[in-house]
Amino acid sequence: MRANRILDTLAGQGITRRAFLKYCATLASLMALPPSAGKAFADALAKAPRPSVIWLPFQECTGCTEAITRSHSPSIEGMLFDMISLDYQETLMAAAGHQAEAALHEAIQRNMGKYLLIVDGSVPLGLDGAYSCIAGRSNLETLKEVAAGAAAIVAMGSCAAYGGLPKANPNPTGAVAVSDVIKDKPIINIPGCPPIPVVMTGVLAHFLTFGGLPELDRLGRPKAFYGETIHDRCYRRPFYDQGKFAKTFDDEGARKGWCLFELGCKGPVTYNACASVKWNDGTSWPVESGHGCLGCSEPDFWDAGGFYKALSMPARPLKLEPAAIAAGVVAGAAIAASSRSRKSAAKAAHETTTLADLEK
Amino acid sequence: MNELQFLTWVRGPGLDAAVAIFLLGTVWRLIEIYGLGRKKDLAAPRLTPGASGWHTIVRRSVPPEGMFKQSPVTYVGGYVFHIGLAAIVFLFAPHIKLVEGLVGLSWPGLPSQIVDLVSVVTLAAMVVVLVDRIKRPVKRFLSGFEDWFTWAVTFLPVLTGWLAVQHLLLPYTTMLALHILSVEVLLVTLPFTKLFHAFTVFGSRWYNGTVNGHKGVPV
Amino acid sequence: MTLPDIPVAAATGTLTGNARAVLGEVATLLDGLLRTGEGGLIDIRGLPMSPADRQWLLEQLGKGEVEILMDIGGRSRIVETGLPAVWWIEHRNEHGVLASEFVQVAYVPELISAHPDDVESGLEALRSRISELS
Amino acid sequence: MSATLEKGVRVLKEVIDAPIASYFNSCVHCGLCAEACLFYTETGDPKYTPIHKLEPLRRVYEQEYTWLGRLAKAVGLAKPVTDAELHEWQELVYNSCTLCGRCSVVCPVGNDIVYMVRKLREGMSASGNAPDGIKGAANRTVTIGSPMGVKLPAVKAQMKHVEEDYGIPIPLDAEGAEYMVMLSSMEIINFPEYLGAIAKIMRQAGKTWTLCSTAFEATNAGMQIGNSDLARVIVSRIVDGAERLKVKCVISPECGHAYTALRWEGANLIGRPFTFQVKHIIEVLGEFQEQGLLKTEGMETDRLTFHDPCQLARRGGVIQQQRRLMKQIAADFVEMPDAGFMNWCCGGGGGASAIEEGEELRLEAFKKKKSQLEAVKPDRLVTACANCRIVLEEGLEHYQMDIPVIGLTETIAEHIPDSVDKEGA
Repeated sequence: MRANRILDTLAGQGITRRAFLKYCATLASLMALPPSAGKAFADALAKAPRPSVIWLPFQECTGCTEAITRSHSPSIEGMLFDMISLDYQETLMAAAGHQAEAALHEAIQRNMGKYLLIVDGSVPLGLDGAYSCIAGRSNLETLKEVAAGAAAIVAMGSCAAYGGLPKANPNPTGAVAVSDVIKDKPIINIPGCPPIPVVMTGVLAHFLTFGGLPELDRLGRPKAFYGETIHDRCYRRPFYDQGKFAKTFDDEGARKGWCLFELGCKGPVTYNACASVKWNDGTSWPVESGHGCLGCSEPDFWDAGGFYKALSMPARPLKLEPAAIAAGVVAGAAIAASSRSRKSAAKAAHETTTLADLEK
Repeated sequence: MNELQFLTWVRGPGLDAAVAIFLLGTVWRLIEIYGLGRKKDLAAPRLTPGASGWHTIVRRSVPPEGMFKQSPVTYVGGYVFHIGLAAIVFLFAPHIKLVEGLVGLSWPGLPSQIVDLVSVVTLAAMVVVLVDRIKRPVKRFLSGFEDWFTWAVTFLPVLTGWLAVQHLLLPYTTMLALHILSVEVLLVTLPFTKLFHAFTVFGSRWYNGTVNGHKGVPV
Repeated sequence: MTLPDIPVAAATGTLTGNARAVLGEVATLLDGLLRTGEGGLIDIRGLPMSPADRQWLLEQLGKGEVEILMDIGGRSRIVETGLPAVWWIEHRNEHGVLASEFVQVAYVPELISAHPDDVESGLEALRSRISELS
Repeated sequence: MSATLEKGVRVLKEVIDAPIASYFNSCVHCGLCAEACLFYTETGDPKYTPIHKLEPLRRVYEQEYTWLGRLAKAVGLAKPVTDAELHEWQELVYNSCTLCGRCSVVCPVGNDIVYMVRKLREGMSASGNAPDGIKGAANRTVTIGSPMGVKLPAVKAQMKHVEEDYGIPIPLDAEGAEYMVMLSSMEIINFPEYLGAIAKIMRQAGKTWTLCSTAFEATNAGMQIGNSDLARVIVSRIVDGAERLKVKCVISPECGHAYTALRWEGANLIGRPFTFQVKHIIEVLGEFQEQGLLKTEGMETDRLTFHDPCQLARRGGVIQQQRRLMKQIAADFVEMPDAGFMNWCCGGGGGASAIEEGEELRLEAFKKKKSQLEAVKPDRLVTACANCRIVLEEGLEHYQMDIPVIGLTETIAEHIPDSVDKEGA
């Protein structure tokens, strides 16, 4: 697969200019860019060459890959694979064993300094990285080697972006995020468990159109998709504002589609685009299906106090209180006893005041 | 520490510690204060309807005759921000949820738009009473570090809570965490400053009402 | 069983006032179109609108004379509203799910007009066909 | 720490109790007590804010009876109470406080501020920081028997005059009488008509009564100076006298603090409940009126208003009786603004009138009374406290207001018919 113009590749697959324009308009809408950006995408992408992409899976569950490939063509996310030259992806490529390793090294050599590296999965540092090895090499070694020649890195999914489920307390493998290992390359985090496929497409489109990374937030996430909370975009938000909450998953409120805040929805603190982009070709998304947001695009979401606890509830049961009350009683009783004995002492020492005592 | 970890900390260990210190301090201070005891009043009581500690606890919430016009700002500002605080603390759905999470009690709340409005009014009233404290000679004369400090400690939870709900200034997660943190500072501070009047006001009114009620004076 | 069969659904909600704002925006764009010839595009899904808002907006805009259907990677529908030069555009994917939705203010939506490059290759194809026929 | 200061602080440690602890912890520095205090409203000086007058007491409380205060004291962060400070506070605790109790009824958190001033005076007096004027009065009360130095012979002379003027015998040491009537030395020296009025009223009501040779003086400078030991000495004389004569009820004269000392503090000073009742003369008159034992003829026709003595009304709970009595004898009775429960002090209660150096401030504070009077423009001012009466007269004279001040009891007595036969005494 030689790199050539994206539009030509698409035309070769029967995708017309109008279909492409429609795709770009939709993409711009999803990225919350001004509607006019759709045309800018189309103009730029039509001329851009297809970039080489190397995709490395580390300590992961393949859920991210599944999410993207299951939403494959003919949906717009599927066009991702038409826009890029995917030179290495273990799950998808036909090659195996030494052949696959050879393909990887060939891709690195050929596109040195220009290819895009996509990583899914966290990097285990425990036991010198022995928890996850491919071809006899630890993920850590592979990452360092491949990252060295990359133009930019996309950390795909919460594991690559933050350390993910493997990093959950007590983090037995010493899992870390890509950004904890690689410090000298631009890194885009696309967290989510799994991430929304179109975010990947949007980032690629941006990379190809504007030749750089999109605007990122403090956690390295594209603001276009992670700029607002689930809560802000949630169609159930009016119920929150009216104070109408489902109290259990099968009560009247749940049937009426009221706000799931009290059932532990993490929408208010979760930055992601689920509420507007939805899942499964725009079919539905967690809150629409009746379950609160888990907050999967936020760091350490599994250790954030329980999925079914309202955000305003304590993250863990209070433990110190009985001891505190007991200590308060003891401290109070001690000072009260001391005060009373001081008072008694003052009384015992009382000298009846006489007229003479009125003078100094 | 990222925002969510910060939030999880203030919802977890931070809350635990703050509530523990609050309870410890409250129990200790209540025993410290009321453990001092008082002498029985040996004078023959005069019984008058309406003259008792309990009556005074209620009645003292209303300005005595002629006092309102002496300092309307103190009264109006005081009413608005105390009632506002009570409404925000006890009638905002997430707060009710917190109480339910802690002790299992729950009750109906107010729509968030109303709580929102109440918050703005409360903040405004608190600013007014602060300005009054700065400008009015008696209040300024009486005020020390503790007065300014406790004002800030009370103001910040309302401000951060409102900012968080309105998504202003900082990301919601950070603002929510700051809000909870500011409440924890308030909890820790309360038993050891003049904010403790939240508890002792009842004791003080009761004592005043009882001492004077013994004389048959409904104060 | 399909999704609508599941008896869990949010109420369609009430009017938020956002649809009203869209009407104002349309008026501004129409005014611009008359004065400068340049219209504009409003991304409906980019606005926080309830289903009731959307319905209300559709009713306010009304129905015009032109309806264009395109089969390009899923069905697309371009409908002229009751207001000339105001178009309602729906893009669906191949499953028929709504992918994006716009209100466009233009004399003719640009998606409909052919691109010079395509016209050129079409002309080339026509010429070669003519030469083959002769 | 000097011996006297040490003694003062020790006395404060004795008197600090749970209410005081609760009060200090409740204060939010709202400043409303200042608005209730005539020394602040008339001078505008924030140092007269009532709660500020308690600063030394607050610090002793914190440093002695709270953990944090004791900690601060141990590490040297707490400011100790000094002799110089107590001396400076004399003006705030005595000169500018009449124990009128207005602050106590307006405090929104319910602090009984006057209760605390009374306690602080215990420490002030024990440490020698009471004003000379009250010290002198206390000295005379304890050694001679009355603050103005009145002795029994003077009383007897007064009795004789009254018996001659009114033709009614004045009983002395009549055992088993229903009422034992007390006097204040002001009444013995300045207002002798009070004794005559009592005689007429008792005769009409058909009640037995007596004076007591060992306890005729009701005022208690020990309470004013704030010293329970001295107050106890003085109140014990009355208790002994009443118990010796086996009377049912002791009548406090038209004197506010004498009533408080006897009615509310007395039993607590001697440490046991009284075996007799204590009533203010206005209360007794009120009862007579209710029972139909008080018949008057004629009405005062000029405009009268009534000044409620603080210790009688706000601090004593006698508020309606004087109004009903006024209406019985006055055709044109008007109320001043804030009259009754919220009445403003004359400015000389709680011993303040005995402090010479406080006179200027007292006259300044009198402006409040002046404005109250100007609002209703009475021809005469009626009250039921000899001390109020003196202070009012001084103030009125200073501001050149020509309003005579009279006592309620004798004004009523003037309307009691002289005929003995009808009453059948």
